[in-house]
Amino acid sequence: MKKLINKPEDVVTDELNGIVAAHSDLVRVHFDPNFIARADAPVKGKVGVISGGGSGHEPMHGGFVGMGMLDAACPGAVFTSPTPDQMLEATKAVNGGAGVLHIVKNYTGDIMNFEMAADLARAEGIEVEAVVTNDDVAVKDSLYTAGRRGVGVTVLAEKMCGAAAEQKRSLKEVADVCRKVNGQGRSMGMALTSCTVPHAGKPTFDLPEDEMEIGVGIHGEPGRKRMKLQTAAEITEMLAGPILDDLPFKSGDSVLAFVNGMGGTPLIELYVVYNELAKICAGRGVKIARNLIGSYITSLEMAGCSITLVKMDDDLLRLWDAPVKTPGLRWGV
Amino acid sequence: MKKLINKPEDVVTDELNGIVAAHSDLVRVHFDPNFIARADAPVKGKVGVISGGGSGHEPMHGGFVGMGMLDAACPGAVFTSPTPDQMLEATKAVNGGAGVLHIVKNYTGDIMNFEMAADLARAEGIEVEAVVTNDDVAVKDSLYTAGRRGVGVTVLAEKMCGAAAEQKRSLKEVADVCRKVNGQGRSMGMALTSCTVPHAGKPTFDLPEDEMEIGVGIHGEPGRKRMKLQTAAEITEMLAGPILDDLPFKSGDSVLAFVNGMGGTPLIELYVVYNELAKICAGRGVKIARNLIGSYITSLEMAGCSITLVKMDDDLLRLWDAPVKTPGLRWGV
Amino acid sequence: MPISRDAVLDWIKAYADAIAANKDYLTQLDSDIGDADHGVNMHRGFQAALTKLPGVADKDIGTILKTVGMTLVSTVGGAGGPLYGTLFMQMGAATPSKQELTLADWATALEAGINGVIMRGKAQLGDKTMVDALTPALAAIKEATANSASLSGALQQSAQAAEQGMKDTIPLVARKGRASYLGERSAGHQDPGATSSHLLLKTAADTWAGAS
Amino acid sequence: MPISRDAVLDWIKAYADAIAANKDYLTQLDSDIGDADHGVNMHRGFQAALTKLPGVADKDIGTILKTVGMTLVSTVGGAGGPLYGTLFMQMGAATPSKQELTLADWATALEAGINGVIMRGKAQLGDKTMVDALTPALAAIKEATANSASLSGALQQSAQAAEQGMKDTIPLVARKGRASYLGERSAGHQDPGATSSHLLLKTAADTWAGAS
Ligand SMILES: Nc1ncnc2c1ncn2[C@@H]1O[C@H](COP(=O)(O)OP(=O)(O)O)[C@@H](O)[C@H]1O
Ligand SMILES: Nc1ncnc2c1ncn2[C@@H]1O[C@H](COP(=O)(O)OP(=O)(O)O)[C@@H](O)[C@H]1O
Ligand SMILES: [Mg+2]
Ligand SMILES: [Mg+2]
Ligand SMILES: [Mg+2]
Ligand SMILES: [Mg+2]
Repeated sequence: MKKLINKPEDVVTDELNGIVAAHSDLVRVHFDPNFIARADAPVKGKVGVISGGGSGHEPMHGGFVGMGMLDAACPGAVFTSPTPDQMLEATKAVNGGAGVLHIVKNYTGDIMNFEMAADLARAEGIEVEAVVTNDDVAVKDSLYTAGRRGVGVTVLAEKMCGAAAEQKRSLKEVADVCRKVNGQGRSMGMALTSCTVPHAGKPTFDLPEDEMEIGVGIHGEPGRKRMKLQTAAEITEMLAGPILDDLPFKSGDSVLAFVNGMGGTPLIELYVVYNELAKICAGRGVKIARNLIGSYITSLEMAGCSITLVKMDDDLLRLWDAPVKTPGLRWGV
Repeated sequence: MKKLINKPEDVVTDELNGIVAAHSDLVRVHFDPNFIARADAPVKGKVGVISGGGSGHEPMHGGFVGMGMLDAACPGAVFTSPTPDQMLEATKAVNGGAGVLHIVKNYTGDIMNFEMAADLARAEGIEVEAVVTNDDVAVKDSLYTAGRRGVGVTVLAEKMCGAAAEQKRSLKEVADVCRKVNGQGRSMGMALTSCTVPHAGKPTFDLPEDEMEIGVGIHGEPGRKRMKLQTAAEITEMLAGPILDDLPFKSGDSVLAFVNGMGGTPLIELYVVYNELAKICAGRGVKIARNLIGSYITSLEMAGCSITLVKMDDDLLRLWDAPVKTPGLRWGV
Repeated sequence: MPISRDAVLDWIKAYADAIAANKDYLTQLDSDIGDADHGVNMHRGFQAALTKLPGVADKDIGTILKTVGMTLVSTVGGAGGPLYGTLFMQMGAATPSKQELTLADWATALEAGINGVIMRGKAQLGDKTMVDALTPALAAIKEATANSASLSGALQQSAQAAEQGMKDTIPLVARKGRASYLGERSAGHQDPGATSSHLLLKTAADTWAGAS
Repeated sequence: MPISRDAVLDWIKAYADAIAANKDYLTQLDSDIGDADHGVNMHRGFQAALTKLPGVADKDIGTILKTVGMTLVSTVGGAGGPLYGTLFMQMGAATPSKQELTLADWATALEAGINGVIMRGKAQLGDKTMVDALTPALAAIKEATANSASLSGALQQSAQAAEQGMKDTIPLVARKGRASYLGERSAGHQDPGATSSHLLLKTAADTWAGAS
């Protein structure tokens, strides 16, 4: 295992201390239970927007705490959803009197832990709404299974919900933005290599030098199928095709296109993929109105990428363009 | 070789087309000879700031073209400095009448190609100054060798020179900012893994699972020495110690601290390193006034990191804080 | 001799040891069809629970079990935290003020715990989860009770049923939890949660072998 | 029979072929002590040069060599581009209007080219660069001329001297170019630029074996 870490059991604490050292102008880190909150939380009269999940996906979620995005984020152990007490304390810390939105990625653990936290927060008199993101088209959706995973859409929803909350929209309205982004967003990912969970010490799966996994999530879990390595054009088609067909995205639609690196993929490759994606969208008459290219929702050092498309309307475009000031995403200010 | 590419010979063109597709609001890409220029170049009366180098270091330099940073960047083939005609054409394209600064990393190839370009540009009546960055303390400096490599300082110099140029400072003044940043900046890097040059098809060097290279540059070249893998604390000390001693940075100094990922290193590890760096600086009484944490000057998919420290003064702090709007670095606007 | 409070404490300690010994094994199983953390997660939770035991060692069994459950909820995270947390909290709720457990008490506690797990996780038998080990274990205890088996005999049979249930998860295609994302590719692997649940019942049978 | 213009064209084509055949070898050498691109860079440049040859095939040798040099400058990049570009441009500048080259012409051209390389790159003999192959090759030609050797014999000797110079780079610690960053670790490896320079002179000797 090759990592820039001290001890596997200290990774998350060391990282959080790094955030304290680097970003005390923007955020405040609370330890035990662990959460990262805006330096100025709670913002009076504003809906608090929080999320959380296992660590290992940086900058998500902690890197998105700040003006115009999240009010707090709860990091769990690596790839392990955080515990209810983390979300409960974060919820209390960011409640400015207008209620708190929980953005929850659809994983059994995240759902259950966030549910317990919401119950506890409501018992303390805080209004809480939870919206679950489940945008991964690699997973067959069904009432009888755990359903689709929440992946790339989460980042985009956090941005747009954060902007809506800054506008002092109500809890229901901010939650509606989240539901809309999730409802109009689809993602799919692939891996060139596995990643290594620090505690496990060895790669979660082995992938021969000429093979790749299509349809992976963000936890180093194997994907839907393994196949021979292909060109960027073919890979992009394998990801974008199912995404475009699923919603479906139609000619004339205006989209936010997000090409995401898994943590070990350099930017040059993401631009190669974006180039293919732009061609595919153009071929279907889908207009890319905005884009985001970079490693924002990662799987430790996994090499690979994911694509997310969200169908945009004027309100969403304005929310996307609104100022944001976080360690991981910043513009307009 | 596992990469998201089509053909090795098409990587740079595909990437540039990706930039066209993604960032036409910010930049314009010229092909044959290849360069990326600000959409609004030339800016009348402003010094043009350009740089260039081999590809494979993204977002440097192309990702730093835009308001407040570079006016143009010339991408060569992967790890191969660009040719004089690229820099000549870029120089002409960004010359707003106040002259053009060439920021050149100290590599034999870059120096010679930029020199030829400067000669040609001057022959066409354009005032050109070239400043060479050479901040890598891993390389023993000497009059009789190629000298130190230009690495992390280059990114920071491009930002601060770009800001100085926006203020309409003269060519000499902008060049002075570059000389100051380079003179007060030092860097050192390390690798956990090699990278693979697309054309070569296999890793430039082999590194056993329990070893690392200390003192690497940004071209996948082996470093000064190979040793057993150590903890983040030990590695950070091995990089920061020589940097701090070299200038030397003294108690009371105010610095910009830059922890850079080599392309295959996830953000969580960079924060672990930053945490160690902050402790080391605090221990020496060196105050970190600003920081930059992320993968900004990379070696394809190499895993590893580099550290850069620049001693700051009030003018440099203002230049660092000034607005910048590029695909790779953005704030204040 | 029914199961004493000290025997309950011993069981929890023995289970913490069993988890420690099987940490890498459970994580390996979770690598194959999950995210490689089940052993690490359970270990973190039960090590935390161990530190809480001295504070409740003189309390009733219900309090002890609830304390373990709450500790798991606040230290494990993932799916395992709420599920094992709920299992223990509900077992505790079903054994208020108890200083010892008869076979019937234990069956009641286990049933309450399993119902809690099913309420929380909504898994059914055959979904390839810990429920596939727990449910047969409960059925075996009930059957043993109906057949007037001894306490230790009933525990033995429930452990065996859990083991069978655990092994029966191998060919299943997962419908709940992270393994479900793999679809057909989840078949051929033993579920990590069913494995840790089997260990729980096996440890009970071993620790309480002298009970009757 | 001196070296005709067509023989010069043949030499450039043969060298482009030699580079193509040795592309991976040169890149491998550059992996060991550089950045793994020397073969690829040279190949890109000489393939580009080939496309320029038809346009100058009826021009004098000086024009042909200058055209190759300018093409290398604008297509190779890296250290190799300006260095090999300068080598050819200076060789061209030293052979204006020539339709054929005598041994003396060739020695003059080579000397001008090498001086250009040294002016540009500031490397000295023993710095572990292409200069270590070129300089002995020129010395050998001069010596052969002094000894009234035949043209083909002189070319042969210069190729051999270049080969020896190339091999002699192996134990050297690099002081110029990318390999210098490695310090002592650069010793024990053959310099890629010296290798491509040896190929250049070997191709000349082979292509012009019939000249006298
Ligand atoms: N909905 C569910 N109901 C019951 N058990 C479940 C459910 N989802 C997952 N599990 C169990 O949890 C185990 C995984 O636990 P763990 O690895 O700790 O959590 P995570 O899946 O969040 O990483 C699975 O092996 C399975 O037995
Ligand atoms: N200053 C110099 N003078 C002469 N030759 C040099 C000099 N620097 C480098 N070289 C030659 O260039 C070769 C490397 O060329 P190449 O790999 O194409 O360029 P780069 O080093 O920019 O990647 C070296 O092997 C060496 O022979
Ligand atoms: Mg997990
Ligand atoms: Mg090179
Ligand atoms: Mg797991
Ligand atoms: Mg090279």
